[in-house]
Amino acid sequence: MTALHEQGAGQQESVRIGLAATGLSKAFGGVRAVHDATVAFHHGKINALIGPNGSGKTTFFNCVTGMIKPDSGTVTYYGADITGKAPHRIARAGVGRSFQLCRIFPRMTALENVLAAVRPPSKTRLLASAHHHGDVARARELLSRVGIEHLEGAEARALSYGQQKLLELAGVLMADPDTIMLDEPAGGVNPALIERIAGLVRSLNAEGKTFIVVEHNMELVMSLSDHVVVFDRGSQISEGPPSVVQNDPRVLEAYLGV
Amino acid sequence: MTVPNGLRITALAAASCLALTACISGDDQGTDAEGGDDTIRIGISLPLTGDFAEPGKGVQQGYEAWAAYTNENGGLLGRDVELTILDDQSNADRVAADYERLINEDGVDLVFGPFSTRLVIPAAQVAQDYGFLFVEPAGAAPEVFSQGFDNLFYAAPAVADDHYNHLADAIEAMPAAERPQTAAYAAMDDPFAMGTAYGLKARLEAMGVTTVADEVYPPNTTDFSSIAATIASSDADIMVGGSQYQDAVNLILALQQLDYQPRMAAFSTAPTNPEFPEAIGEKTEGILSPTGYTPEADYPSNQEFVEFYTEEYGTAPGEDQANAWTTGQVVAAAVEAVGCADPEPDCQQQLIDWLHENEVETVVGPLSWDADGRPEGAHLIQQYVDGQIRIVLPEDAAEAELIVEKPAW
Amino acid sequence: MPSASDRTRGSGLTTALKIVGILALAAAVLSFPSFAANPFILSVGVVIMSYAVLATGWNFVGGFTGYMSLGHAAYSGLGGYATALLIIESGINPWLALVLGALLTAVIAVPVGIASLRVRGASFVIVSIAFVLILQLVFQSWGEFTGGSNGLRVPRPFGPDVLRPEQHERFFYLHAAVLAIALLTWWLIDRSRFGIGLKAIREDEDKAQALGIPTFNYKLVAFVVSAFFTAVGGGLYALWFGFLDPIFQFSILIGSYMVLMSLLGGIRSLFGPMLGALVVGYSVEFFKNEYGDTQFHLVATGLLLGLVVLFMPDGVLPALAALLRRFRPQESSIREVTQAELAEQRNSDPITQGAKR
Amino acid sequence: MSLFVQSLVLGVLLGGLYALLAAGLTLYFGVMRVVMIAHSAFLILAAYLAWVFTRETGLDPLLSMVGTVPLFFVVGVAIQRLLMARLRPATLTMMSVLLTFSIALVIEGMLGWLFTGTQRRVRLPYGGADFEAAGANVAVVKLIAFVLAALSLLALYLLLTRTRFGQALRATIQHPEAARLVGIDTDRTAGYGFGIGLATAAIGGTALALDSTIYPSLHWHWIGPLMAIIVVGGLGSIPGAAIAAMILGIGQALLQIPLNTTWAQTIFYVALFVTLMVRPQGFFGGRLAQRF
Repeated sequence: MTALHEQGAGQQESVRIGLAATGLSKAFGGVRAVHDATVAFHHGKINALIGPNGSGKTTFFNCVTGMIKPDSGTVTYYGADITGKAPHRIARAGVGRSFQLCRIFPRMTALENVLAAVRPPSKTRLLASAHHHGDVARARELLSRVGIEHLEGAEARALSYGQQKLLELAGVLMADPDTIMLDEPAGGVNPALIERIAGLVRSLNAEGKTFIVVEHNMELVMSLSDHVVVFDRGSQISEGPPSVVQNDPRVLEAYLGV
Repeated sequence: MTVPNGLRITALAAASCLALTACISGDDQGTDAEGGDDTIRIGISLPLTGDFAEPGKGVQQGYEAWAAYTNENGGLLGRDVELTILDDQSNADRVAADYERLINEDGVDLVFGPFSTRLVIPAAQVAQDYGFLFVEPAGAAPEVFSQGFDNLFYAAPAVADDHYNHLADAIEAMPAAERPQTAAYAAMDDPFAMGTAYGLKARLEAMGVTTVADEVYPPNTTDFSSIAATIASSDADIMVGGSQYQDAVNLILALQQLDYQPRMAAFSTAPTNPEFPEAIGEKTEGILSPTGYTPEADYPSNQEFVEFYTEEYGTAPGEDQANAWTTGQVVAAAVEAVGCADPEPDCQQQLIDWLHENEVETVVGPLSWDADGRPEGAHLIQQYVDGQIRIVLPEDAAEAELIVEKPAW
Repeated sequence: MPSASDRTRGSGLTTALKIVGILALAAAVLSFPSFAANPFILSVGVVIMSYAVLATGWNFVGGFTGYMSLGHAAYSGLGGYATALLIIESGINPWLALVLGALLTAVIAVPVGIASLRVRGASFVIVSIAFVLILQLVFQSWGEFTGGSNGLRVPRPFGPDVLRPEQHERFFYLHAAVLAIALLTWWLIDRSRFGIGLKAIREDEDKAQALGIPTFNYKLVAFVVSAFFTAVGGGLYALWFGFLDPIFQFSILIGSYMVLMSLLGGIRSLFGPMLGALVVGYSVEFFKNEYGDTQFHLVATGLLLGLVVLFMPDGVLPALAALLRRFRPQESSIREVTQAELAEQRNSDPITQGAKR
Repeated sequence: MSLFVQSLVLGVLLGGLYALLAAGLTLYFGVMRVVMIAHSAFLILAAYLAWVFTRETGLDPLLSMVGTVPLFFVVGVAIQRLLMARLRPATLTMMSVLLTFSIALVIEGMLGWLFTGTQRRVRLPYGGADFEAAGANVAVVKLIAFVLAALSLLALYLLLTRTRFGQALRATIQHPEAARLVGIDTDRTAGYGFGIGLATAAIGGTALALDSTIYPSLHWHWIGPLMAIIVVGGLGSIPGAAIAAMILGIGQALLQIPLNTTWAQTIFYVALFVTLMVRPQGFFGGRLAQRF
């Protein structure tokens, strides 16, 4: 028991913090969506962000990725202040994200969807053909990695919802982020696909990608994640390994709604 | 997927491109009656819809009355005249396209001018390029005559700047002490309206009348309260408006709302409109206005015109109708004198040359032009006297005595 | 859905077809003046070409980014006035003035773009309309410089010995050349990384930004390029028409024609706006010819625009093309089936075979 | 001095009308994120209806509101439910602009078709009447228009702050998802919001008809300043719109003393550009404006 505890403590000390927020707040009118949230996500891990409906997870995501300007507080990425920076700057700093209800470019082909995330090596290369050889090869590779390479010529809106989710993930990967934030990756997809997505996350994590996953599917969260952050009423109420969080009375209280 | 789509659109575009040529010309060949040698075809573009629609219709009536009258009286060179009138929608792009079409597509023998200064210049350009004589019933602004058109003639007694000349003469004739000392000007930002007010302004300033307010407002102005406030606070002796119709009504109402009482008030165009007294609440007494035409004028052709027109339309003709009729008279005089009416450059040039050298008797009096097509006359000055609009200046044409001190409005 | 291999296999043929199509289109356009029965038809052709240039110019921002500018008349008007004033005030060569005027307009478009593109759609639309209205006021009021409401005569680029019909012909080819350059530029952007980024913005701006696309910069560049080509179109038209008047240059109606033409033809396709220009330009003439004088053109424009927005936001022609596409595979499969059936019939119907013999 | 006072009074009277109309325009934006280009076209339509009413019956144009206000409310609800609601949310802002723009063109075209482009003005026995107050002349018609606008704004304010419907409307404006969660039928609320917005156009149009010439294309003359006002005031903010309207209305009237009418009008556009450059969310606005 002590040994185990010590091991845990040692692990904590060696933890490197990637994306982090301090005292982050955001209110809409009178509604405090995120309130004084201080959160730290671990480098190289699969982090999960959970919490009951309306606990401010998506707003938190949006604040962190620059989609919404927070009212107060700071966001750092490996120590650098990125608070209130434009979303594309945060993206270019290495943070990729998916959206809650899966956002793709509906009238572009699957291949183009992925190619849109290419960063031109320089401004002068901006006018080079989008169907650049190397880019296309990489895009196809990613499409085949998520398992939809046979659909590259189809318009994205013609894909099934699950396929769109995979496509979105391929797009995020194309930009080669270090940290990948997924907003409900398992929402609305069938169990087989959930397994496939989980497998992808695990293998990508093994290749060194840090994940931050908002998810309602507890089974998935517990099996997938290394570190869990629990949100309620706009701020963090608990954090730790899945097994610890699972038994935290505050978490139970929040979920059962006492 | 996109490839065949683009291809199809390309093909479609190519096909329609060809079809366009066929269709427009095909359609028009039908309307283009080739054997028109027994009639003289006259092409006109008028603003029958859009912002200038109202005066445009007046001009149309004048043209149609003239054509009917001419045909009843033996036509031109023994041939009937036939008008082709197109609608330019009060739009400069359209007016040019219309004349382009009248000359090339419809093959008219002569053209008459459109209405409104804003449309005259683009139209005159087309006529000039094809060597056509261009006599126009509206387009009095000085700018029209400074463009170097040698084919253009304005069929009215005076250009805008000279409209108030008789009034200026009358004021100049007063003893210096009785003259107004200060003047306020308000002009619509329109070449014609501004021309009238600034013509008088130049004369008054030359005789030492101080300008205390000088306001220019865009044609779309609807709220005149601020302009009126400036004029009222200047308390000028004479108020000069370079106006069309509704703006003058609005301005007068706004001035009334501020209780401003000038000693003299002159407005162009609006007071000659029959609806004017009712619009400003019958407080018209003493308001001055220049006019290029009066049905009462005793020029030889005028009585026939008034009679014929009244019979056709049930009312006496107004200035727009008279200017259109005058245009017809001017062109007819040239055609009869030269003896030709066809689109050949030779004939058109002879018509132009003839007008440069001769005087024409019209319903607005004898007209002659300088090299740029400016008529060399002045407008009559009318005034509301005992509730009726009467000619007060010049004295030899006066129907009533000039009221120098305007009663309160 | 064509797979990758399909595409490469078919690409040789489609490229060839495409080239043939474009050559045919070019030939049709270039031979138009010789088909035109008289100078009037030719002048209508010039107007339609001018519409095509303006609509294609509009489509650099409208088609790529999905930002619908209702006030693009501002840039055609500025192009026209800049060209005219440069010639009048400094006496430079008219063609140089045209290019400089368009560049100047593009420079003016930069702050306007910054003001209107930093935030999302609504401000852009508001500014686009406001900018036309403000320019109309300014050009009307600033009489000593712009000619104000008297209008401005534009000096002719060709000498007096070039007669009007010949002018029409020259300007027709000039417009065609500008259109070709605009289309080429559109095509280059369309296939580039920049273009794919712009299209991503059109599809979903948040998503595009989250993928790291600097959306504001991209939009601004597209907007300025659009202003440039629209200004070239406006300048060229001014040189041809020879007269500028603020109320006609900076008119909301011209801007809405650009939108209507592009939407009709399809804002996502290269030739869409041009085709829309052809349809609108032709129908304007046609209706005037057939039905004569009504004030109905505004109502018709409005109704058409409303219907397109409600029912065919991708454009009428793309909608028709999609309809055709939907029928086509069915058609071919029906044909296959019938052929198979016929073959079967032939083999299994000895009676008819016998009867035939 | 007296010119200054006079201009100030005129500015306040004008600002009141701007405030009412801008409130309507910003309301649409609040409830639906729609820039309603046709707002001022409906304004002119109402003015024409008042003019026709007076011409036909000889009664005071103010009485036409008995018919036009309910009519416009219904039309507003219908536009929202039948047209705006059909548009895809992803492209709502752009497509709604095009749609309302086309409505504006249709109204302008129909007015031109029916009544020609001639300028019209309601003839009132008290059209030129005035009284003097604090060294300034106040025109009776302008005062009536101002009082009408002020009363309508007050009614709108009370409706929004004191009624259940007002609460629902404000909740819809602030956070539609949250409003739906607490059981507000946001679609219906948005429809009514649209109706109320259009009803302000009916009142404004009648007020306008009292003391102004009307013609079909006049609405462009109004939509520019109104759009500038709602941006300066912060999109979606009704108090912001009212304050901005008052300030810019007075500014316009005062600027007319040193400048001419045309240049004075540019104050709206200058304010618009400055706002977008310096503070795109507007000077009095809430969060809505940030992203639009």
